[in-house]
Amino acid sequence: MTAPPLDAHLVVDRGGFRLDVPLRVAAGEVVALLGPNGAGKTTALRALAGLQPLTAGHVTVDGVDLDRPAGDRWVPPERRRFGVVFQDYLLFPHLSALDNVAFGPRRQGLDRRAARERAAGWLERVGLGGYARRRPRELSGGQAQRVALARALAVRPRVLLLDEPLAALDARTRLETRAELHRHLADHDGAALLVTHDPLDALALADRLVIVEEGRVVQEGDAAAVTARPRTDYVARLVGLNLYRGRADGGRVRLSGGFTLASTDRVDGDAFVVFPPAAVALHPRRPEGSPRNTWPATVAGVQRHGDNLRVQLTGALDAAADVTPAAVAQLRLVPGQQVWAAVKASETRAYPA
Amino acid sequence: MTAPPLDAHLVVDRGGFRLDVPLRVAAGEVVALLGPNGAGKTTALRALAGLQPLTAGHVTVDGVDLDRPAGDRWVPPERRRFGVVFQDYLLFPHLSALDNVAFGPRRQGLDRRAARERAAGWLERVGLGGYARRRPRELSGGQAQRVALARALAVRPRVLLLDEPLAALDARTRLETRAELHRHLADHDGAALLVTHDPLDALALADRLVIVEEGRVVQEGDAAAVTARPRTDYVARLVGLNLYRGRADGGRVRLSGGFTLASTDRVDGDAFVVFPPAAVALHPRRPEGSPRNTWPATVAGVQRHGDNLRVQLTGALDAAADVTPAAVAQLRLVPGQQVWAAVKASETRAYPA
Amino acid sequence: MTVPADAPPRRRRPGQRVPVALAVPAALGLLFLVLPLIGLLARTPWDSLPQRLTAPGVLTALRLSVQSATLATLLCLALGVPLAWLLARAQFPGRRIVRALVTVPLVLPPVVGGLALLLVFGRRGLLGQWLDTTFGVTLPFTTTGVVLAEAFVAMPFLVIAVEGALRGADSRYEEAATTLGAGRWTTFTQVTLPLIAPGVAAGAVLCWARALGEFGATITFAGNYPGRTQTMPLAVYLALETDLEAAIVLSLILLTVSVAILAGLRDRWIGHP
Amino acid sequence: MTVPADAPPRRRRPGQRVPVALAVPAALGLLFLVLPLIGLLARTPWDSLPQRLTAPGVLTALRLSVQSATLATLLCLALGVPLAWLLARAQFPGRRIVRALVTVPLVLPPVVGGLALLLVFGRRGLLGQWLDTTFGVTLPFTTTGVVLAEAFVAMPFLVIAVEGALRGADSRYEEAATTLGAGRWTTFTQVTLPLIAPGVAAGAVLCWARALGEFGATITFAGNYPGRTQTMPLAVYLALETDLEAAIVLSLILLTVSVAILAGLRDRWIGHP
Amino acid sequence: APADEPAGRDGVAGTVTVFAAASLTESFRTLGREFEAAHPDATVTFNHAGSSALAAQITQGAPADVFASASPVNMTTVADAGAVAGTPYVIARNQPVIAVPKGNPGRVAGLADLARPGVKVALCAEQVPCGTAARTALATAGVTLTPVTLEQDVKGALAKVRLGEVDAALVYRTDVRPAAADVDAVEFPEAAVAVNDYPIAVLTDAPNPVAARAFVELVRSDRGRAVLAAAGFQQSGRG
Ligand SMILES: Nc1ncnc2c1ncn2[C@@H]1O[C@H](COP(=O)(O)OP(=O)(O)OP(=O)(O)O)[C@@H](O)[C@H]1O
Ligand SMILES: Nc1ncnc2c1ncn2[C@@H]1O[C@H](COP(=O)(O)OP(=O)(O)OP(=O)(O)O)[C@@H](O)[C@H]1O
Ligand SMILES: [Mg+2]
Ligand SMILES: [Mg+2]
Repeated sequence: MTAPPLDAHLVVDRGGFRLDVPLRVAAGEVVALLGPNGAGKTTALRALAGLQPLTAGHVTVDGVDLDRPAGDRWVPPERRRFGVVFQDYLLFPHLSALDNVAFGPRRQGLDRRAARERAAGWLERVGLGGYARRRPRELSGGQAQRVALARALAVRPRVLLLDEPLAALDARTRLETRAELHRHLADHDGAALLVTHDPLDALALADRLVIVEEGRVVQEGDAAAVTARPRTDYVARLVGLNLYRGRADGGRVRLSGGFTLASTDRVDGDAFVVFPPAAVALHPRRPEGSPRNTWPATVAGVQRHGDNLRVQLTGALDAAADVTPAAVAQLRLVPGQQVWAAVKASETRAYPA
Repeated sequence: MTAPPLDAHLVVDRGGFRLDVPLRVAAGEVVALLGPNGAGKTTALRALAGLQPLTAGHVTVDGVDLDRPAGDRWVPPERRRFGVVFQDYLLFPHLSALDNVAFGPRRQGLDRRAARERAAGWLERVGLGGYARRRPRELSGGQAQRVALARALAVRPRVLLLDEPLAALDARTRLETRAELHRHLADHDGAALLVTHDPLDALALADRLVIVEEGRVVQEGDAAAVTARPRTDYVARLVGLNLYRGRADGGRVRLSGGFTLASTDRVDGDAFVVFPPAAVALHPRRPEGSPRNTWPATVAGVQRHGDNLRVQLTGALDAAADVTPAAVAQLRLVPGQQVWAAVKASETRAYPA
Repeated sequence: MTVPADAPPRRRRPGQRVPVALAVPAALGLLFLVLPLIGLLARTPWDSLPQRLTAPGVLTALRLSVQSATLATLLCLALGVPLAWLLARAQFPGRRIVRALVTVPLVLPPVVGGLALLLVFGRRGLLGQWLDTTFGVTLPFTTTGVVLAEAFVAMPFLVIAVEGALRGADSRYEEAATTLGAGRWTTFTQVTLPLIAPGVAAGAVLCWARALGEFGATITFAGNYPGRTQTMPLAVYLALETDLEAAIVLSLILLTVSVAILAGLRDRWIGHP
Repeated sequence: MTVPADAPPRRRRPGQRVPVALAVPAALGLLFLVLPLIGLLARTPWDSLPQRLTAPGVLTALRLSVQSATLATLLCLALGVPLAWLLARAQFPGRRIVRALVTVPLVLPPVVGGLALLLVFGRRGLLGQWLDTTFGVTLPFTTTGVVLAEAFVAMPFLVIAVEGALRGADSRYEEAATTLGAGRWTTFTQVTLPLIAPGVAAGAVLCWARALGEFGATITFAGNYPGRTQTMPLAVYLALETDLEAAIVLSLILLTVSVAILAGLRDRWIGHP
Repeated sequence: APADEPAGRDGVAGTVTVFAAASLTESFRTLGREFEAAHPDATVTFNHAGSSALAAQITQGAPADVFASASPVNMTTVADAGAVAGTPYVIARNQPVIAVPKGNPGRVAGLADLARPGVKVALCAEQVPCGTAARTALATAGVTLTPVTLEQDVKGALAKVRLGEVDAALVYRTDVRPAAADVDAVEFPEAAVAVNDYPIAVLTDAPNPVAARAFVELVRSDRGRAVLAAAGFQQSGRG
């Protein structure tokens, strides 16, 4: 089979919002669909699953068109073999957790006993062996989400569509469920699309990231490529970098605001510059010495961030800086405080826009 | 007013599950309620809001009993002035986003215009100014969650109950909404309870953490205390530490499995020992030299974790180790691989159980 | 399950494929409801239609029918929706009995229902006597009596339909409303009612139609005075005495008017929730 | 809004406070439905009850009523639920007209409905003629005829109630079912029907009660022959001609039996979703 | 109250409310118009329904002046309740006939033919006057038969003849007349013993007894008899 399991170009018009996303997923590949709220991720999954008809474009699985408005092709959702975890679970309220999971296998022709056995296995795998007889309303949020995941996986779908399948899980369960999902996806020779807001989930599970903003793909590539060279604010935030755009002239990038950043990378023309918040040093006075990039800034806010504190700065350059609690105390970093920020040219990365 | 805004002892029996949680929240205090899935966090919030009658105990706000089965006291939810963000939002499907948010202010006696104005302000604050006229079904998951947050805040409640209010938000919106919430909570002189699975949320927003497991409080205290001395596996995972329990005799703690860990902290009797994954060094052969704790281990799994990789080890001591990608390649850390693990005694912390 | 590769893709638009197992009984059901109408139409003396339409009393009876059925429906809505709410949402002793009592007028033959109304609201009735002597109000043989008789017969339809809708509705939205400071009444009007609007609409349609077609209780309790209590079904009954065709024509007039009203209202009213 | 500190705490248990604005109309509604029953009971000749109960024919009529109403309800469920689904979920041209046609038997005076049935299924009717010559089947004057007449009159109640329930239901669960490989039929039986069970139950109750009380269409289409087509309402109407007390007693018997059946069924059937 | 209205020249004024059997609708409508023409200050209001329903209404205190019943039984019910002023008069009599579909497909010539196998017959139930009449007639003729239906009123039986659903039905002559297009009447000798009386009476609680008496007089007058006869009723001796 040479056709990729999933090849789609999703064009959907939905009351003012337009989605236009090409997607190709290779056999066994897991693609993470990332993007801010309202970017169109759920819409994309719904279009793939056949719950939202395309305006144009196509959905092709293993070379067969499932939806192609131009060619008047349409295969209904129930004949697509797509497994879907919905963002709001949509567990059948009248069925027990077990029967929710057994629903798909039953539809594949298994008898009640066999379907329930398979369902029980899946519940076990997501750590809910003891909750088989509960109704959805008697489950906690995280329990319900795992049942939804088990329900989608139990049909052994050709294409898996996971809409934030781990969002409601606690840290530990999340790790375990992620590992379980990872195992499953590794064996899976179909296509899998994972929507998530958690970069850790994306990095742990996906082979490739597709970033969608306002209905369009803004960046695409493997984790290393995307994390090294973010191209939008959203991606920069996601991977934890300060991102700026400007015109580069060798080692200097002139930003639109007028400030010029020095970098050890040499590029020419339109370029991005990034540096991590940890690379920003804060000083009470203008620092002397090596850092090539220094500017006066005002503290806009301070928040805990892991063991350190993250300071939001405004000024010539809006940036986030990670500093130790000791530094915060010493510099009296309260909102409104004036400081000097410094970043070494060697800590920045510049690349063409 | 000397009585704390919120003083409760929540005892709820719910079909096999029993919640028994004492809670006190001081004026202006934000308490994060943490715990694994199914621990009873949502149940606790529902009991506080009056949606789930207590079996025993009491809910007291500003010294007034709102629910006390023993004293036959009961104040219905609508007279409690509790603002609730539900885990599944429960936006009114027949009202626009604006009218959903205006619902509470209307009930407080504002006329339609004033209520809508206040609601519009709140929608603006959560970044949804342009979505006022949308019905809940026309909103994305993250948008709906922010409307739910705005709806709860718009009533200026005496007690705020937030059930995972940021779970569906993208990284950037999450930061902004968290900041907005932080601002709001800082001005809030009532009590606030925040349920979350995200330690960052908890650390950024809460003054105190209460950890619930299986319906009971297992640990309680400010962020520093909890992160420094976790007392259950759940908490250890949450703060990212390896945790063990055993009997201490000075600087040595004998674990139940038989292994003995050396620590520079001296305790006696039942004790916990913790060390961070980053403190674990992996070697192809038994390391010589300073590390006092060494043991042979088997790699169970490797996952990306930030810039590093997290290796799950089984053996005499189950532990997580954070190593650099270079180390993984060099040591060929694939599941099943035998390695030696080492932790310096000075990197461990021991404290009484 | 079919693998997509095996399945020849079909024409577009979801929502249009109707499974045979549903389409066939649905078509049969429709046929069963419509065939008799065709039978009637085949028998209708179309040439005499205009003069019958303009016959004196027909329009009066029609107007009276529509008015009194509408008033009865409003009365039923005002009393029946709260009753349905009580049955579905409140806990009180004897709820089972109350629910059973609500179904009484459903199974009481309408003429007996009319008789029962006479026994209570008649001039010599339990309450009627008192109403008469105290307020000088008599209900039987008045248009008000027609409305009462119709409401009595039609109310259970509304109550049961609305109660069904309430039980099917998700009560967690109501919980959310109470945490926002809405009392039970506000919750009811602002949240519950809009959520079950389709159910209430269906109940109101049933109630209105039942009231419009009501005959036995009306003629027994309110009598058959042209212009005052003679509704279309009563006129049809009298026409049947002498003139089958006239009765059919009258029925068709009633039918056309009411179906037109219902069709006009429902598509607008029920809408798409 | 009241600050808790101002509010004197009240007695426990939620769910028990019923706002006056709801309780008063609900109580009025209940009273309105129950008072006439009391009037009837006051008029009932209790001493003659035993002998009337055991009078020949009463039990037969009762059994026939319950049986035919039940069969009619089953027929309505089989045809009416798919029809309701079609109206609520499928898109097809002429849906508005179909929906309007469904309400026809609601507003047709039952006697005329019976006539219409005769015009179609009678010996010389459009279809009846063919049925007679081809299969030797005649429907009028048979128990089958009773079931048909009752089903004709009662089906719209079921269809409209179920359609209302379907429109109120969340169709996203149906979407979830299709992604799991359930076709429309399986989705319908496994997901949709269980979700709207309260609505279907309410519709079936209405349908059954309407069929049980059906008089005009039955006597017109199926006639009145004891043991074959004489249902309780027919017996009641005949008794009314000569003996008010007998009619009241018969009505009360019908009432008691059906209310008992409904009360028994509904609490079990509707349950608490 | 109508009784308080000003009296006309002859004292007949105000509203007179007549409760009359449904089968009298057409005849009484004619008579009502004539009554109003004769007494310009008076209005006649009719309440037409089944005689038994009317009887129930009257005994429950309905404000009626005159009651015209389609059978003596219901008049007796009302009289027994003390609601009748004086004695009822019989204003008309109605004779049973065999109604057959146009062309008489069952070839029914008399009562005996009704018992032939294959002939479907509709009778009225014995609780209603036409049922009693049928029973009497059949007993007199010594015919026993099994009808397919026992109708609650004549109209039901007649409708089934009109639609060809039965081959014959025992109904009244007055009923066949307006249906002449679809139905033929077969007279039979035994009908004489099964004639049904229509009594009329002024009621005790009549709000307008003067006008009530005047209306009853009109019905009983020659003019009244003529109108009733035109509708197919047989004459009755006065009293
Ligand atoms: N039925 C609808 N009508 C109009 N607009 C809609 C409708 N449903 C969604 N939208 C809009 O389409 C956009 C994309 O929504 P979608 O649910 O796909 O976002 P998402 O990427 O899944 O976001 P989230 O991360 O918040 O779940 C949003 O701006 C949303 O408001
Ligand atoms: N109606 C019910 N009947 C019986 N058990 C229930 C019911 N509702 C919840 N439970 C159980 O009570 C426990 C606590 O549930 P709760 O929703 O409070 O958990 P939680 O802490 O909010 O979890 P999560 O983080 O997954 O949302 C769970 O084990 C759940 O299965
Ligand atoms: Mg989404
Ligand atoms: Mg929860």
